[in-house]
Amino acid sequence: MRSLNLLFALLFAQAAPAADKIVIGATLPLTGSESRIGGFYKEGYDLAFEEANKKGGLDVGGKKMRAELLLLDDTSAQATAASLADRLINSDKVQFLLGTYSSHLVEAQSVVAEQSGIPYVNGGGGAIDIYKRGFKWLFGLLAPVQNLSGALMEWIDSQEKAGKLPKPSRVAVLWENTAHGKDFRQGVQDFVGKHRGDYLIEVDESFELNGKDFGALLGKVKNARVDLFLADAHLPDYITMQRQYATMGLCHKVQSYGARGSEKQAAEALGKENVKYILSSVWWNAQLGKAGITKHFVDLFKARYGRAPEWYQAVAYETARALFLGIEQAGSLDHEKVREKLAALQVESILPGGKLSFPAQSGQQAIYPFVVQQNQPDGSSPIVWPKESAASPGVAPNPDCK
Amino acid sequence: MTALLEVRGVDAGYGDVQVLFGVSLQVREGEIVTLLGSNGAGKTTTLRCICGLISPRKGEVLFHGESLAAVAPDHRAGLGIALVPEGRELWPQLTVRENLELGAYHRRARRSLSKNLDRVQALFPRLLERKSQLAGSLSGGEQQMCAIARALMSDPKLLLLDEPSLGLAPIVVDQMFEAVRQLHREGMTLLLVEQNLVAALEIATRGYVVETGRVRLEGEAAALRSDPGIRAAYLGI
Amino acid sequence: MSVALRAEGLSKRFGGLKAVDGVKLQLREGEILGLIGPNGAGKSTLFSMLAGSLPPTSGRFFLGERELTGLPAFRIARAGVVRTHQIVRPFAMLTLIENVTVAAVSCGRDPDLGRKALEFAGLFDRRREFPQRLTLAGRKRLEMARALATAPKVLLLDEVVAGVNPAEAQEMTRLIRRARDELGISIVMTEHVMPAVMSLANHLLVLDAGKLIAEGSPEQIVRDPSVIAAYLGKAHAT
Amino acid sequence: MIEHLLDLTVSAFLLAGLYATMAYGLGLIYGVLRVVNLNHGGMIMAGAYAAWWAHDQFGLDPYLSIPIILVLAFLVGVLTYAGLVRRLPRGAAGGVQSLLLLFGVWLILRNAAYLVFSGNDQTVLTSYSTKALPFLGAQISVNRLAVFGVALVTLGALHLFLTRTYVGKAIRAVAQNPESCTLAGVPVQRIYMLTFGLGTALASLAGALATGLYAFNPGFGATELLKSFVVVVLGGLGSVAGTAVAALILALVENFSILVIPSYLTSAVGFVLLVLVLVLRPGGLFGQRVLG
Amino acid sequence: MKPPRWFRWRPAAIVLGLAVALALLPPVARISVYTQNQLTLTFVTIAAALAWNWLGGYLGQVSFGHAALFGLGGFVAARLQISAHLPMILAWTAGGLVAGLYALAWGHPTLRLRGPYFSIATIGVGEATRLVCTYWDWFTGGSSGMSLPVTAGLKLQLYWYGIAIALVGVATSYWLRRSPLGMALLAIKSDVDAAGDVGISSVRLQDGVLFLSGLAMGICGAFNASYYSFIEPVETLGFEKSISFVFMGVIGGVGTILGPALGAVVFVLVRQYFIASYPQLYLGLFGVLLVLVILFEPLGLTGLSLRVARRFGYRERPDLST
Repeated sequence: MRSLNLLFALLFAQAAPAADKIVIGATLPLTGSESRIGGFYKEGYDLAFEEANKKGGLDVGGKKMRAELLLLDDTSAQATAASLADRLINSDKVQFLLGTYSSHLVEAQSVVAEQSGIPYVNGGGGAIDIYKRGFKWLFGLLAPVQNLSGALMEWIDSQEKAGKLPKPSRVAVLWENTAHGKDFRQGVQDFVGKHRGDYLIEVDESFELNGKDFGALLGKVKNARVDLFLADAHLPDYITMQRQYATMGLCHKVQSYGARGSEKQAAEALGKENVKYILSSVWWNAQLGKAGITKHFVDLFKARYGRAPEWYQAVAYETARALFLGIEQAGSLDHEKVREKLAALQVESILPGGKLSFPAQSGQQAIYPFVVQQNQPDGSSPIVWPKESAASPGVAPNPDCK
Repeated sequence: MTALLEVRGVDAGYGDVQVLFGVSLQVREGEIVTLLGSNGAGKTTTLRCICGLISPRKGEVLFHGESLAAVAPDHRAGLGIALVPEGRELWPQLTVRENLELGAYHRRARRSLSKNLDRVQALFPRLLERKSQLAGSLSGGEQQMCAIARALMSDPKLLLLDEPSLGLAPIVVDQMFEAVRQLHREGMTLLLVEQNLVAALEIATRGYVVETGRVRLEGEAAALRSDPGIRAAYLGI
Repeated sequence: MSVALRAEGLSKRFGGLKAVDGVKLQLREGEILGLIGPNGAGKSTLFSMLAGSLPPTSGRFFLGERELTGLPAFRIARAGVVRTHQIVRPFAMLTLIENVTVAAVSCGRDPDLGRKALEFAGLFDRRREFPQRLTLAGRKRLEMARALATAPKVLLLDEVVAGVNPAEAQEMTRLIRRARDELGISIVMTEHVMPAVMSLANHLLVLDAGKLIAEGSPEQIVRDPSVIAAYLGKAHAT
Repeated sequence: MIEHLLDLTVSAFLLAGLYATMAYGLGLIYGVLRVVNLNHGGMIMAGAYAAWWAHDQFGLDPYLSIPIILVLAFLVGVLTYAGLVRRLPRGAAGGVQSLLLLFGVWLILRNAAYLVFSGNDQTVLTSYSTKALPFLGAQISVNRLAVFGVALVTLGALHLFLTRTYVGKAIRAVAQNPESCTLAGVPVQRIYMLTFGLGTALASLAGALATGLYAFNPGFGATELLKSFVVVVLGGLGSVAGTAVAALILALVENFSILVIPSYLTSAVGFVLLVLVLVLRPGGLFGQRVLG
Repeated sequence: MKPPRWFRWRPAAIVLGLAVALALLPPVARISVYTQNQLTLTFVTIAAALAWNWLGGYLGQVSFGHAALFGLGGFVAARLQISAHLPMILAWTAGGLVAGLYALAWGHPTLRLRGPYFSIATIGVGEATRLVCTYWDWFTGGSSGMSLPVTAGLKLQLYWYGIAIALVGVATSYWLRRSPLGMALLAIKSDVDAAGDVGISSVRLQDGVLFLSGLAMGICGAFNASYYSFIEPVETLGFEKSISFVFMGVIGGVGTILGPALGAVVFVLVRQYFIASYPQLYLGLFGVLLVLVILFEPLGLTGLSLRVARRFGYRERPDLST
């Protein structure tokens, strides 16, 4: 029934790809609740594609081919993300897929790529569950969120060893009940498990994404008289919670909101004095761009957008670049060949640690150190960990606490 | 003498059920007219037509000789038509006083609020005692008094009473009729729908008997009282 | 003659109000029992109790030897006591034939009984129409047909004659009489239209303010002074 | 521990103020019109955006923009009634219809907010956003106190309006028996319109107040609507005292449940309460007492 | 063997013919995989919309919480496949049964509520279910969800299963409406008390329909989990999911036999189109549709098409659509 196909084609499809270009599909939350971050990823993707095409395109077996991004809006809905991936692969006939943002979307979308046998490189899914399924076609550029809290704990541990924090330190872990939050908590628990006697988890509670009132939860934290306040939250919850935190007069020796904390938007919404000394642990930071390709990326980004990149853009840029490298190394558009090259990829990277690979033992999820930043009273957020990248030793305990 | 109220050949009903078939009646100033008939004959429907709660399909209702067709139901109280509906229909969660105050909602009545308040309290002294009680907590008789008082608060020229003695103890019924008589003495014009045929014909000036939506009998109360047709209509003998 | 429906001391209180107060009732098989009384006397409440839609505050009632007190409405209907409603309540979303068939089937009777009931009520020709298209009299007949479709032993007719024109009222009266004489159904009926009750009922009960004030044959009842007082009202006491 | 309990109690009281404001309009509209205003959530969101926009554009303090927002929202409510709700069939059938119709309006409003303001989370930062006052050893947020104060004043004013003015009494009377009102000369349609406007204005007030406490986006209002349902069902329709007590019960239950169940499930408590009350006391915890 | 009274040859032939034609599409017409997948989703959505309609349309009890049943069925089936390695179809059945029982558990007491009260209660049930399931990590995998094994060729298989499920949904819809049972349901919807007075046991019938609706909803949810090879609670059990069933029912025609199926088709197609082209508009569009339907055409698209058909002289049988 060709007419049915035609109907669907009319409704949804675009022109078939020409032979001299590579069409790469992707979805991002461009509208809806995650649209801001989706926009950041788009900036990173766009930059990588522009850069590649400025050189005349990708070098595929000696032939220059332009890379074209076919980007759709998944509105941060899981079923939509999966359906659109299906559409990109089976109707728009894209040759490769880049991933969307946030773990549960990546988890749903990667199934479609796996079933269709098409390389799927994502920079938006950090939950390790995604990579435990033994998928062949899935590559993840976000290091596990466990390592995020792990890096945080390492810095804390260095402070405790230096005698700046009590031993044992009493810990409150508050995590948003999402894949991200669960992994964050796991990271803390793993670390505490390995350092018995140094840390005591006194509060371990989850909360709902976009939960409105944290009064009772923070009351519980207050009542538990902990030293370390470790939370993992999305931006709105971070702002709401930190506001209540400040008005309740809470103060802890160390405070963190996971990957959040240094955003300009948060500082604006909360006031600079209310985000002082908050630690955040992220996949990337513009301060890393002192030399080499990292500096190149930061300069390029600044020239294009007129501001410094955050980790979202960097990861997105690097995700697209990784796929490009895979294609160029394969010298072909053949899915299987590109997949093999991606699996064996070993390249210099803008990511912390300077290297990128998708090791088989982690289910093709990239592993690299996180960078921990800390907000300072002057509004800056220097890197405090790992030591080799640190611009400042960091401050602990919070000197403002009485 | 023109009639205060005239119902002229009215057809009316609910949905596709026609209840009234060309009902005509007149109430002249200062009269008590009673509307008699068995259940379902169309008495209440006639009253609802007069108040505008339903609109006639044919015929018209005239008040002071002018047609009410274009007058919205909530404006008829302002003209001086007040209905005491069957089953009282008070606002149970409002106090007696609030019920009375709201009875005087339209502008003309609001101006003479305190005067009317005194008047109804003189008529039903019991309501004064129950002033701040919720209307829903009153006894049946008190509720009926409250309903009549509420209607009087709108300073009506014509008072329509729908089954005021329904479900009341005999002694309260007596009080009720006494109050009606008192109102009549004060010059009020009344249209009374009543089950208690004997009592109704005793106080009324004239009466109409309706059967299945049509006026069957009409005449002076005294004449009706002795008319055997009434007893037949009611008891089937 | 044996007793079809029997009630003892049936009472219903609503808050402080005794709507029905200790009513004793006996319906003999194949007879029509008229239940009369002024507005608000408690007739409809009594019906609702007998039909199971209102639980009695006290008292019991029986169909033959079987006690029905406390059963839900649908069980009482299936047992063979079915009511009609003063304000007709047809199933608006069903055609006439469906209205009656559903009643027959729900009581475990042959669906064909529905068709017969419709024929009996003279509505068979209009079976595919919806109840809204009928006149009030038509809907009253439908109400009765629907009750008859359940093959009841006892029919409770709540004001089936009131509110229709005289010709229709006569038709209705004829229908009720046929239900008793041809189908052998025992009937309790309340009615405001006196000629109808007087001509139909074998026996009359008079209710006033929830209490039974008189009973007897129609001839006895119309001569009973307490009935006349309740009905036409006493003279105003002045 | 005692300090903790005190903290929980105090914060529950403060929260209850917002809950009551949020819920009152919903109960009022249902009590008088028998219409479930699902667009309540939409108007909460709209109120939040209005306060945010005024602050963002003109630096107007959210508490100062409340009067303007109230007036605008009132007009929106009046238009919604006149343009849409009035066309619905009255009575039981209208109940579900109104639910769906106003849900449609909410979706349109939400979509409009996405188009105009994008899906980004917004917050309002004022000089006192994080200020707090000491109270019995606890810290009380100035904002929360202000919200509580506005809520008290609003509920008090509503109570006076409904019990002392002619129009207020008419609103209560219409809720109990509209036909009697017509007979007494009360313009029932106009009362309906007024009530709908009032309820809508209250929803937007709750939204404007919430900007001081929470970050929000176009999806804001859904949780708030559900909590409003809980309060309305607990407290009866449109009773000021009932609403206040119900809001307090909900806030206390939510706050104190953290002592016995995981924090994540505390918001489920409200929903379970909602269903239980509906099933066990269909008239609401405080009965069907309508307005007063 | 005589077919039951409710059975009609013509609609049965049309529906069956359509099903056979659709089943032959992938091998014969070689439709694209994408088209095939969209059709699969449409089939299961049709079945779910019809199942919602049994309660919302046939009984007039509009549920805003059917995602709870859809999701629960999905989770039970997924959990059984992952942990107990139950075969897919068996797991679906189990998911459906659990969802049906769960529907009875909350529906039996709440069905006594009428009109908006029932709807409000279902919102509460839906949200509470979502929160509890998200919390129950061991059962649902928590907010990160669960992945089912990805098997080759499953999607084509699911295409045919989807047709079968939609077919059963359509047949059940006809049966529930056209059999004596359907008359009883309509009688209950018309007037619960009067229905009791002629011997209709409304409680038992309502419970039965509720169970059926839950069962079908659960199976659809289980199917959905298999289709995506993934299930997580936040969206599967979310309010928006519940709302989508209401949309399909209302837009297609609440209470009509096949209206919700039409609504489902429109929903899937329109949503798919809008989300790809104007993702920011589709919510508002459904809002507008909802308002228009409620105000002008209570029977939705079905009512509209009947109106158009009447314009062209078609006389529908009086019992076709109510």
